[in-house]
Amino acid sequence: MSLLAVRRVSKRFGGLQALSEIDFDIGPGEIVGLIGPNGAGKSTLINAVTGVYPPDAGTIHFDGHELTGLAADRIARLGVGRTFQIPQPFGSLSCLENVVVGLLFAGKVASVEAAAAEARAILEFVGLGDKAALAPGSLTIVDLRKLELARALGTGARLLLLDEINTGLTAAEITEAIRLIERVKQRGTAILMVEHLVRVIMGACERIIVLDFGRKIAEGTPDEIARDPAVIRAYLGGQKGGGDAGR
Amino acid sequence: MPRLRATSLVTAALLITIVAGVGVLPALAQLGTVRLGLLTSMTGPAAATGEDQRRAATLAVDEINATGGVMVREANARLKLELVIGDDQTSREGAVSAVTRLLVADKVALVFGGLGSAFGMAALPQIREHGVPYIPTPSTPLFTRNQDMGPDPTKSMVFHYQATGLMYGAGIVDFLVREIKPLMSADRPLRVAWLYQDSPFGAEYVRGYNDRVKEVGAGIETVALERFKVGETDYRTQLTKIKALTPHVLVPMGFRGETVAAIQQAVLDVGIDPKKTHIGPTCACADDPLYYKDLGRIGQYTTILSLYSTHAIPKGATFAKWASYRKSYQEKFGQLPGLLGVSAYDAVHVAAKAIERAGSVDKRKVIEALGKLEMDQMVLPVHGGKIRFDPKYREVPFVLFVQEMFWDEKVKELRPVIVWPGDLAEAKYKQP
Amino acid sequence: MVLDAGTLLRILLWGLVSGSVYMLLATGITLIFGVMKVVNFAHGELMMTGAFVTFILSHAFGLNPYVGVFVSMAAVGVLGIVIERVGFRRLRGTAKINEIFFSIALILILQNALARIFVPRFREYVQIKTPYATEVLDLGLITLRYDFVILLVLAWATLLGLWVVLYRTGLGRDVRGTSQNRTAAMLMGIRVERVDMLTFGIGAALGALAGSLYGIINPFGPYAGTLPAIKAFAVIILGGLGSVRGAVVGGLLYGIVESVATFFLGGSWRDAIAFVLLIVVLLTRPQGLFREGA
Amino acid sequence: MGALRRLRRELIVAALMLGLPLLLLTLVRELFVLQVLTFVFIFAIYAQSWNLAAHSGQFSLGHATFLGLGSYASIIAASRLGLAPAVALFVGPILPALAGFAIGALCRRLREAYFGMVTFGCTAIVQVLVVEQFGWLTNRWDGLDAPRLAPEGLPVERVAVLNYVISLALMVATYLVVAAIIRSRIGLAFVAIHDNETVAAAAGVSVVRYRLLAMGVAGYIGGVAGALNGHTLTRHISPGVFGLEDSIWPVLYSIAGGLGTPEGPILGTLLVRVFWEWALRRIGGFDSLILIGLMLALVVTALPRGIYPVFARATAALGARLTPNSVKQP
Repeated sequence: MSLLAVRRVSKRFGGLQALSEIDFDIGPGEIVGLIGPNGAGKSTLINAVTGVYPPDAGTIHFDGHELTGLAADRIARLGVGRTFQIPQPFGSLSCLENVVVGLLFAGKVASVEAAAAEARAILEFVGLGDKAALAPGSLTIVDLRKLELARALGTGARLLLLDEINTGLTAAEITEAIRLIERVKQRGTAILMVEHLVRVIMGACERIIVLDFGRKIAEGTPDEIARDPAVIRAYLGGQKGGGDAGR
Repeated sequence: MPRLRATSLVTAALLITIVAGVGVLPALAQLGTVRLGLLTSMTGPAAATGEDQRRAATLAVDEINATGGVMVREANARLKLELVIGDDQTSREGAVSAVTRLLVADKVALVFGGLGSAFGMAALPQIREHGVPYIPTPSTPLFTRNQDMGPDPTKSMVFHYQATGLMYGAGIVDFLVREIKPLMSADRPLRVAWLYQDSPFGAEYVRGYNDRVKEVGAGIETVALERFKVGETDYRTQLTKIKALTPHVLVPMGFRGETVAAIQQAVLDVGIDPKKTHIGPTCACADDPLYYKDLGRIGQYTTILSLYSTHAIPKGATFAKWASYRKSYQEKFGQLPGLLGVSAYDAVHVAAKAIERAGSVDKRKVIEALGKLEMDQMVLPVHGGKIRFDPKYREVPFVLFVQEMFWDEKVKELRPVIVWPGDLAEAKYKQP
Repeated sequence: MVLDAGTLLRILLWGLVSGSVYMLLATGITLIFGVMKVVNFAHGELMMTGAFVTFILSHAFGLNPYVGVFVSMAAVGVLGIVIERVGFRRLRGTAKINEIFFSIALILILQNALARIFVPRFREYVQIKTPYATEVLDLGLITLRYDFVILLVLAWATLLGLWVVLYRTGLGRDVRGTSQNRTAAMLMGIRVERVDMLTFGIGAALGALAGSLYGIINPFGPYAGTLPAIKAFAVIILGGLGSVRGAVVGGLLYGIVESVATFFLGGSWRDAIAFVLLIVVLLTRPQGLFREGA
Repeated sequence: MGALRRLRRELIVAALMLGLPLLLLTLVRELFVLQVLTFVFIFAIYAQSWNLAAHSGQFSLGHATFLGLGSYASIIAASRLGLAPAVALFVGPILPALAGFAIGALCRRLREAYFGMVTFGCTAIVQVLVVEQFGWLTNRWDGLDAPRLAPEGLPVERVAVLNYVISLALMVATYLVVAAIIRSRIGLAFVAIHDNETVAAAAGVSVVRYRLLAMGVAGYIGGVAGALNGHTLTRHISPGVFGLEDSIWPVLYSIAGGLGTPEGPILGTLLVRVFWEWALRRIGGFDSLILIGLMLALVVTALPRGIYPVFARATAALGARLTPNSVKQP
């Protein structure tokens, strides 16, 4: 039984058809990549799944519950965590308190003290152990991304949607990030990872979905995707004859 | 580090305020004086009227002190009067904190004055709690007529020295029935339209009017009761509605500025013709020097129901004090006095007489003396020439008269002629 | 309720006249908000300062109010610039609510300064006398005082002038740029601090014009500015924060609704109806009639 | 017990806040100083209620709705339904609490300037309803007299002391309640909503429910301040309460004191009010109000984060750790 079932989901903004008839599934504990050129509808899809705005058509089911039309906070409490493309921490709360919020509300941890203890553990897990008491304003972009991840983990989510968590990181930072995502996977959390960096996706994901202009143009293992002509054409643009495609 | 310097500057200033806070303590009472507390609006929209009351009260206090002060048997000495001002800032909270200051910090022997009925009423509970004699000059009858403040002696520390809305309302009906109805609608009901301030002041005028119309049972049909919010000065929409009802009489009821605006907008903008619709009688509280200047030529033939007129002095001996007060006020302040200033002036004299009769400054004795007081009328004319507070509601039966406005080309202002009641009238009401 | 054509026309006329004053006030506020995202509740006091300057020029120096109004606009414009320099500039970057706090302090200062100067001599209300106060234009169905005609002409001419400044001059381009995206404007080399200063000056001057025109057709006092300013705020929210078109349409719609509501529901509903309208619009279109910043 | 341990710092401050005025009570017999301080205690509660709503990002410009409705409901309950004032004081504010929920629901999608304007509008509408539609109950413009909280027959000095102590107790109680809320999960939810609603929702915070809760509790506390003011100081209520002036007080006091902290409103009310009274008494008239305006302008430009940080830094030097781990800055 799939953990997340997206059926014929469409979304339109005025004239722009951001998503049309998207179908895919994610099994429990599975890592799936979501790639596509800019404006392909990746973030729109994540926002539709997490309830930031409801899809115009189609249905989304998570672990048997219907998500379509639910408020964002109820979806979060059902176990769907997410990070934001541009990190948005709670400015007037410390890093520890940022994670505590996720634990208390979506994570349904009973007391503030228990949540604080677990939050300290999560911060250690993502490598922010020493920055617990700091205000987010003083963090680097890398740390902010870690804080986003920590907060999402705090919600005790069984499905994590990571929205370009590696963009703008150096090569070394990316390797570290991939190792971190591996450790999250070992905890049994399913992940839908949106990325530009094809190298990252190929390395970490078991299955990849490719979007282009709001349509799903391909789905499959990393190898299948690398050889899929539709994907190549979408990524490298309509080159004459596409002679030197597929580097 | 400019930021730190500014911060320490402000901290220093704020610490001073805490120390200065102790300065909130009352000034030591000058020895051997009788303190009278004038509770009125010195700031806020009604500030000008407050100033008029302050000037008039100062004049009265100086006059009495010039004769050596008030003879107080208990102290077997003549004690000087001391005027203390309580500024209600034309607001409810302001009235409560101002009267608290007067009662608790300045420990005044008696409170008097005021323009806004709402602010006087807000201060009343504090005054009742301290049991200090109170001579309010706003016009709401509620000072002495709501069930708490009824004729029970223990609650009767309030002596209302002002014509109440009930008296004004009745006076308006009597004038309209006797002078206007015969000329404009002898055979059918007189169509009367009101445009009045949406406040305690406006509401009680209409209550007095309605009660009198029921009593008299005369042929008056109230065709409109249009309201405007306090501070609003654009009444064209309400006046347009009234014009469509073709009334015989338009009664614009507000303070001076509001009344002038209502009449100008009625005649100039909405096109209500003074020949077909009589405008007035307007409120006595509008009767001050600027009313005659600002209203201008279009104010011709309009009427005003007055207790005290800036320009017309009713004939007869009873009005001698009126002329002398007016002269000394003008000499001292360079402006002519208004109605509420006069009320405050009289109130000081009433207070002084009561303290003298009581022979003491003790509040219960002064209250008793006020209850039994009988003195010659001061500036405001009283039926029977004697100031007496009626035992039931402790009000004074003031003489109300109506003046009609005529344009005076020489001074380029309106000048009034008293047209009602008969015994005071200088001339008959003249239809335009 | 007899509702003949003449009465209806007059009701709409009064709504148009008071709507034009709201419109000028709202345009000034929305310009300032558009560029600086500043909420200045003391705009009503700037309006009254303008009215009093025009009054003194005509009362003491006999200057025709329709000439004096431009002097008043200049004076209050400078006052606006000083207020922006001394106050709102220093609050940039601190909590949004501090601006409301500062404007409350401004209300206290300006209101009581005006009262201190004018109340002892002129009591609660004054009105600006114009040479045409009693001349009337007869339009058959209704008669209209010259002052109303001049008011409408002046108000709409000023809007036209503002439109020209905004869309046909360098300053206008800078203002619109800063309004839409402050950081981008800075990157383009626009001296945004200068734009703030000038915009606040223009906004204050529009307030002075609104005040002077208001003071010609209605009596006014130092305390008469607060309520119109708050209603003008409701207008710019109705029309969409920062949108000049929203302020114009919002202002007119507002004046007319207020007049009609007063006719049918009575004077006590006059202020409240303004906010009922605001709440109804915001429930249906939370961002106001026009998109922000248009 | 976790909660009490967490509030250790606030309990110390509360003890100080209770002790100092009681000590002052033994030293000062001057009735006027007692009444000024009673006013400060009551309006500190009112400012605290505004501060709580502001804590969740809801900056109301129509808080007088709660003050007024609390006063009206309590007075009507006491005079018409025969409830003892001490009971009506806590029953009456249920009405403004419900109004808080209603206004919160009405404005659930509105933010900053939009929210402020609609709350101000609600005050204007409530005033017309109180005068017109409910005129039969509220006596229209004449207003209502309020039965006294202190038993009849008590001499004036004893009444003043009683009012002083009751108001002080309620102020400290409100302080602890608000501090407990701010320190609890509810407080965290408020701050999360205030900082970023979308992210708060993604973290599982039900934004609408907590915003309504904030407005409801603020409504109740504001109502208690109104009822207390009615039964002790003004002893009267009229529709004038629903004006702009009464909505501005809590904004002034909370910001001057320092937003986001339970101590801010109390500090702000004390300092601004004492300065106001001093200026009115010593200078009076328009000049005093101009001076107050200048002083407030100076405070906000020099101290954009209010007096609290200055107070916290000063008291931190006393050794008691009075500064919470991160001074909240909205």
